[in-house]
Amino acid sequence: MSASDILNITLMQGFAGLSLFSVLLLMGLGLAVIFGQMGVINMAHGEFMTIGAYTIYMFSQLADNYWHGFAPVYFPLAICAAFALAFAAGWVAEWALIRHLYRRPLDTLLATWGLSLGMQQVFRSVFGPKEVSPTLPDWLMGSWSPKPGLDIPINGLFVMSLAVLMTGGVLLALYRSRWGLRVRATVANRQMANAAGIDTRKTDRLTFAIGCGMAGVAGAAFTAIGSTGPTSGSLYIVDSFLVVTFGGAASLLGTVASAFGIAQMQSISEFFMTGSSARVVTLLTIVIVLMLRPQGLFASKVRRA
Amino acid sequence: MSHDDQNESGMPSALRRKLLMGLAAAPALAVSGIARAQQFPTAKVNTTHLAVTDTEVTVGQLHSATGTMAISETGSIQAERLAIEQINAAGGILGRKIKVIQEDGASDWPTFAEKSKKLLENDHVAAVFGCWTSASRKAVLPIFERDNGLLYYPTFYEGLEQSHNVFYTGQEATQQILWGLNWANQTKKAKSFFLIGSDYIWPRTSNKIARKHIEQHLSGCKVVGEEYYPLGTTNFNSLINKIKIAKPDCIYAIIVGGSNVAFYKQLKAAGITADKQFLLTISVTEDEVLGIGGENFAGFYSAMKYFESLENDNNKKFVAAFKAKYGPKSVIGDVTQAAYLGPWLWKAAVEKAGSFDVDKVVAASPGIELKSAPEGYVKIHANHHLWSRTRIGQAQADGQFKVVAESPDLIEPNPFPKGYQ
Amino acid sequence: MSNTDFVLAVEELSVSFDGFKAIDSLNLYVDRGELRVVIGPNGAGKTTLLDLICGKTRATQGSIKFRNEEMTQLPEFRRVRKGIGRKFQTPSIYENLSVFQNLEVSFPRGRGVFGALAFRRTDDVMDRVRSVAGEIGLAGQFDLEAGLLSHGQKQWLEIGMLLMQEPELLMLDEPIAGMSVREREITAELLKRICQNRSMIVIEHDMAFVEQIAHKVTVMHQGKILAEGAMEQVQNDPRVIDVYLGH
Amino acid sequence: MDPLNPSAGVPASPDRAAARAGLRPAPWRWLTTDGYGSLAVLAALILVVFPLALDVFRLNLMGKYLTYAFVAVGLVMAWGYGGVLSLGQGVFFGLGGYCMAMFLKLEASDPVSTKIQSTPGIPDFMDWNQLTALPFWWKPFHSLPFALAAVVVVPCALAFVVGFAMFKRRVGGVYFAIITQAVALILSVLIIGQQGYTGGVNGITDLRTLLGWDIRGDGAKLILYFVNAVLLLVAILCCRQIQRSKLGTLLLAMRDKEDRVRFSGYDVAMFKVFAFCVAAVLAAIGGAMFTLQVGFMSPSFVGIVPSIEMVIYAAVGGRMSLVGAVYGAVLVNLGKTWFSESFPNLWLFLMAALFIGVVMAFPNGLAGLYDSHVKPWLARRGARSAS
Repeated sequence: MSASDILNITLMQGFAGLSLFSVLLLMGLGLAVIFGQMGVINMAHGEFMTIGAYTIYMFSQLADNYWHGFAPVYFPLAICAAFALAFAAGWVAEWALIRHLYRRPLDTLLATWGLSLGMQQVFRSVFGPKEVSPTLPDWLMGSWSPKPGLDIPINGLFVMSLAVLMTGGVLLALYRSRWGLRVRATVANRQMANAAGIDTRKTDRLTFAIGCGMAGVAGAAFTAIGSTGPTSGSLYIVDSFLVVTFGGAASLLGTVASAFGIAQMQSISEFFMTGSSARVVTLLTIVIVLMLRPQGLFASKVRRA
Repeated sequence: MSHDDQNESGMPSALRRKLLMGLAAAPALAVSGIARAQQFPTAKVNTTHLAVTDTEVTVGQLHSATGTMAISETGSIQAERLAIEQINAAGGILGRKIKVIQEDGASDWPTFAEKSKKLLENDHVAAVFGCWTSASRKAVLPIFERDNGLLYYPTFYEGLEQSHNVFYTGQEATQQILWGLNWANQTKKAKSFFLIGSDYIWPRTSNKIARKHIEQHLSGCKVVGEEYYPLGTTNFNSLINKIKIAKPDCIYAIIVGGSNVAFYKQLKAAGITADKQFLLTISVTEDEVLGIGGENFAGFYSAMKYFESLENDNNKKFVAAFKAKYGPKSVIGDVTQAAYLGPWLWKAAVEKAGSFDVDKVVAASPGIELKSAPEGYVKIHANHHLWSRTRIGQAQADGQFKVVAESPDLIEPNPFPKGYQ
Repeated sequence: MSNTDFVLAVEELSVSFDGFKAIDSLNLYVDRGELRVVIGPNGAGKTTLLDLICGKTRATQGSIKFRNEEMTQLPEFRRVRKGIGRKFQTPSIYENLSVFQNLEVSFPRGRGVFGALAFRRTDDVMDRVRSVAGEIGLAGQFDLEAGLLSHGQKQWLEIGMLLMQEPELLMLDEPIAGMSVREREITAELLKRICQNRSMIVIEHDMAFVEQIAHKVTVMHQGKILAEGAMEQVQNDPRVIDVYLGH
Repeated sequence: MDPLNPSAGVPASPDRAAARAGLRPAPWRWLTTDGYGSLAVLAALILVVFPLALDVFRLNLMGKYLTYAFVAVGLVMAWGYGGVLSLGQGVFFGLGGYCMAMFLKLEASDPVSTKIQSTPGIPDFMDWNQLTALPFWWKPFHSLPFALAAVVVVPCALAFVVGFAMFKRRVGGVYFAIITQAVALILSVLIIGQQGYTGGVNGITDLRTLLGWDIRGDGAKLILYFVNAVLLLVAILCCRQIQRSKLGTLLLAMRDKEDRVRFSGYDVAMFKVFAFCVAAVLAAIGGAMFTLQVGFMSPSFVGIVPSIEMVIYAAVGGRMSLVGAVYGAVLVNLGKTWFSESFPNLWLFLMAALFIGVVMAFPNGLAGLYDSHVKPWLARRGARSAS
């Protein structure tokens, strides 16, 4: 095997790590906002992602059946729609369910699990039990080959840029916007925030909905690399939680860091051992680290009240 | 027979129209049915307390309607329904209409066990058409053997099994694998193979057989890689890079479920497309292509005994009936067809035995032929598997397969292949 | 580190939260049988000091010697077993348990898992509960659910729970906060009585009350000790006046 | 907080009931959700009524549900009393079940009945995976005493390690839940991946005899059912003793004011570890009994989904009530079976409604309803009869 081959493989493997990183990050972000900022465990996170995926499917159906010129361009639109739909669903869920359960995190966990079961059945009734495949625009499914033997998946690049965009967006929103201010205030001290005239209930709802919306975007993006079916969400939920907890629920940077760490661990070990054992090694490492640093990598150290 | 029955029944539309016009035909059928029922008194055809009356025989259907496996098992449910309705429309079995009790295995092996117990010990069904994964079959097998039930199992599987109480209407591993590999070697000049699979018994056993065959029976061929990923894995970039290093002539893939979709999408995105790379799989039927997307799988090859696009009259009838019942968009994969065979094989055996008693049906089964099988012609082997042909289909962008090769004659089922274990 | 016969010897103690020094190289010595009152403006670090002594917060540096034994590395429950009792600012009792159970649970026997399993309600337990209940004036309310007690009674109950453990050193954080005048007097009497055979550290703002009970007063400011000594002497200390009135 | 309306926190009322009960028995005491009366009712139900009312098939099904009841009872101890919610009870159920299954499998794969294998005398799935000898760690499972000991010890040890590491570092609540989940995931991936040693996805199937006694026959099923039922009642009694002990009071106290307990000289972490271990052992016993009655063990119990479903049993029954937990486990599974038989496509909705409803409307489950409605009525009756 020639030197250039080795270089190519190294590059592509590095890219593999990066794209897994961005996948995990996309999964985690929405949850990081909900779980990290509000301390709510949303077990239905995966299903909100599925909403996004099915949104893409519906758009692609439109494109196929009614408006063929639409096909190459519908994807970005569909992603916005995915955010909107998931956001709406999240809004409703918060109003109907979550808001009654703050201060009872473990119960929220059970309730949202129930929610996820219900949503799965809804998907099944609406879209049928079989998997569907949105016809994706060709520009998304190809690969970019700067030199022979080196192929960079475009969908990987796409997911990556989306991840960067969303992370940036969230950071900006959290630290530069009124909403972010309200959220952080509410997180820091609910009573105070209330006293300061912040409508914390509304903030909660908005936060939750935004988190779900981001899940929707992630799900939409994953149609480019994964499957779309009633139970697709269940493929993601655990990883999402591990990313968030591993990073330290409180901090977004933690989420980024842990997504990166896990991704590298996974893809490197995958390269040197078989997939199954790689999976186990990664999970074990995560659990052990969590046992040593229960609050995650980036726990902020404050006086225990 | 009532009006709706006919509409329900998936008979070719021409035939149905005829029946609809002259309802006379229906009573005629029914009458002859009753006549035959008297010809086979219940006391004679059912000496083992099965759920058989003078006018009805009850069978069970046990698949996953919910859970992750529903994706795959729905096709089988539909095909078995179709077959049973057609049988009923044609007068039933020994003059008795088939009544179906459907149970949901919910993609959960223990539930399969529970439901099979219920069907056998509670409902005393004469036969069960069901299961899809090996795990669910393994879970119910002891129950069928204890209660001496009768199971028709539709999925191609790893073999290494043969039960008095089970008929395997799909292919066992060697039937599906060996001829396909020979073809890959002779026609496609493949010398180096990269074996990949989801991490459970069927892919592992199948790859084991494949490896043995490649290394011992195909001259100058070698396996350059063998990899397994947990069920539900959605990221295959590392694997794809390993494949790029190994540069195999042939990727031999046995990945299932959601992973399947992820794998082929990422394969395409990594620049490994049919025009550059030869890939042969035994785990992708028309059903899976639905999820993967025809454009992402186009050009790759599948080794199956059945493809929806098969050119023969049986299949034309079958496909027409299926689509008439389940809509023009519905697709038919290998397992769906195999599931469709179940009720017909059972009917043939019962009529040959002149009894519903399991032991008699089992005894009568070996040698039974089905000339009307969509896949062509099948025959039950003494080892409860089917003689069948193996075909190679090349996937088209529209999600259909173009049959490019077909084994010259029926391949004998060999669930315990010597030298391959 | 000095070898002392003090009950409590705190030396060069510091703790910082993300850079902010809540306690800054502080020294404090408490005698046997002494009732020490710690005063100081809010944020002076009084509560943090108690937290450090009982182990709720870990010291960044310095030493805490209790009966000449280093405490800084011990987990909370060990320090308690050594004889350090601590009452929190807000009454912290088991609202859902009866007064009796609140006291019984605090009885220093069967503290291990299996000890607790084997624990039986023997006479000595009953006697102790009765006597303590009498001490804190709740003898009549054994079966009452603690959550239903008045604020003052809750405070007393918590003190009682500490007495059950017969601590060598008893630390009270604002024991009379939110009490009526009458209740304050009773509490003062109670404290005087129970400090007969033990040392106590009390954080308090109410000067009248402090005057009633204090043997010695320590004034804290910005994590340091500003002044220490008898009440009137401290009251006339210009720095203290400055701290209290200056801003 | 208003002293007249203490802690609006979820399981307040049963606490108080239990707490008061600890001292002054009320006239209707015998029928409270945790009184001996309710236990007697339960015993009568599962020892007399069910066996008389149900045919062997249904009874065997009921036996299966009762094995889940072990898990639910364990969760009452860990979650209801200990305040630690484990989403990994499937792990312990599975470990218990597998320890039992390994013994039975070895007995089932004697050289004679496995003679068609290329290596007779080892479990069939090992043979399929080209194992030519029994792995060393399987060998001890030839002995029943060892297997039985393992059923209890292995899960308990794992629970101790995990619990100790977590609780000593004050990890609780959500983090603990998620970590137990990760453990569940790891174990299922391991079992499925290492199929040569574990049977993989299929699990360990086709178990036949226990020391030569065919466990598949109707008679055996009947006996196993009663063994299971009695074990369950004993387990409940033990847990009741724990609750009645000072340890039980402390657990309640911890859920109210953990720091107070800590500063009364108790090592809070160890108490939580204990509660967690109890839950683990109970789950394991349930798993072992499951293997015996159903005749196989598979990784589909170890995963996350079943583990969470097990929590709902306890939630439905009432997270504070041992007896309630049993009803919870039985009812949820009955509902599941019935619904999936009658409306295959609706039962997911039912489960969803169950999860949400129980959490939102009846946080204390059936026991809560009983306490708030039936008991006061009994109380009035009791009072009237007294006067």
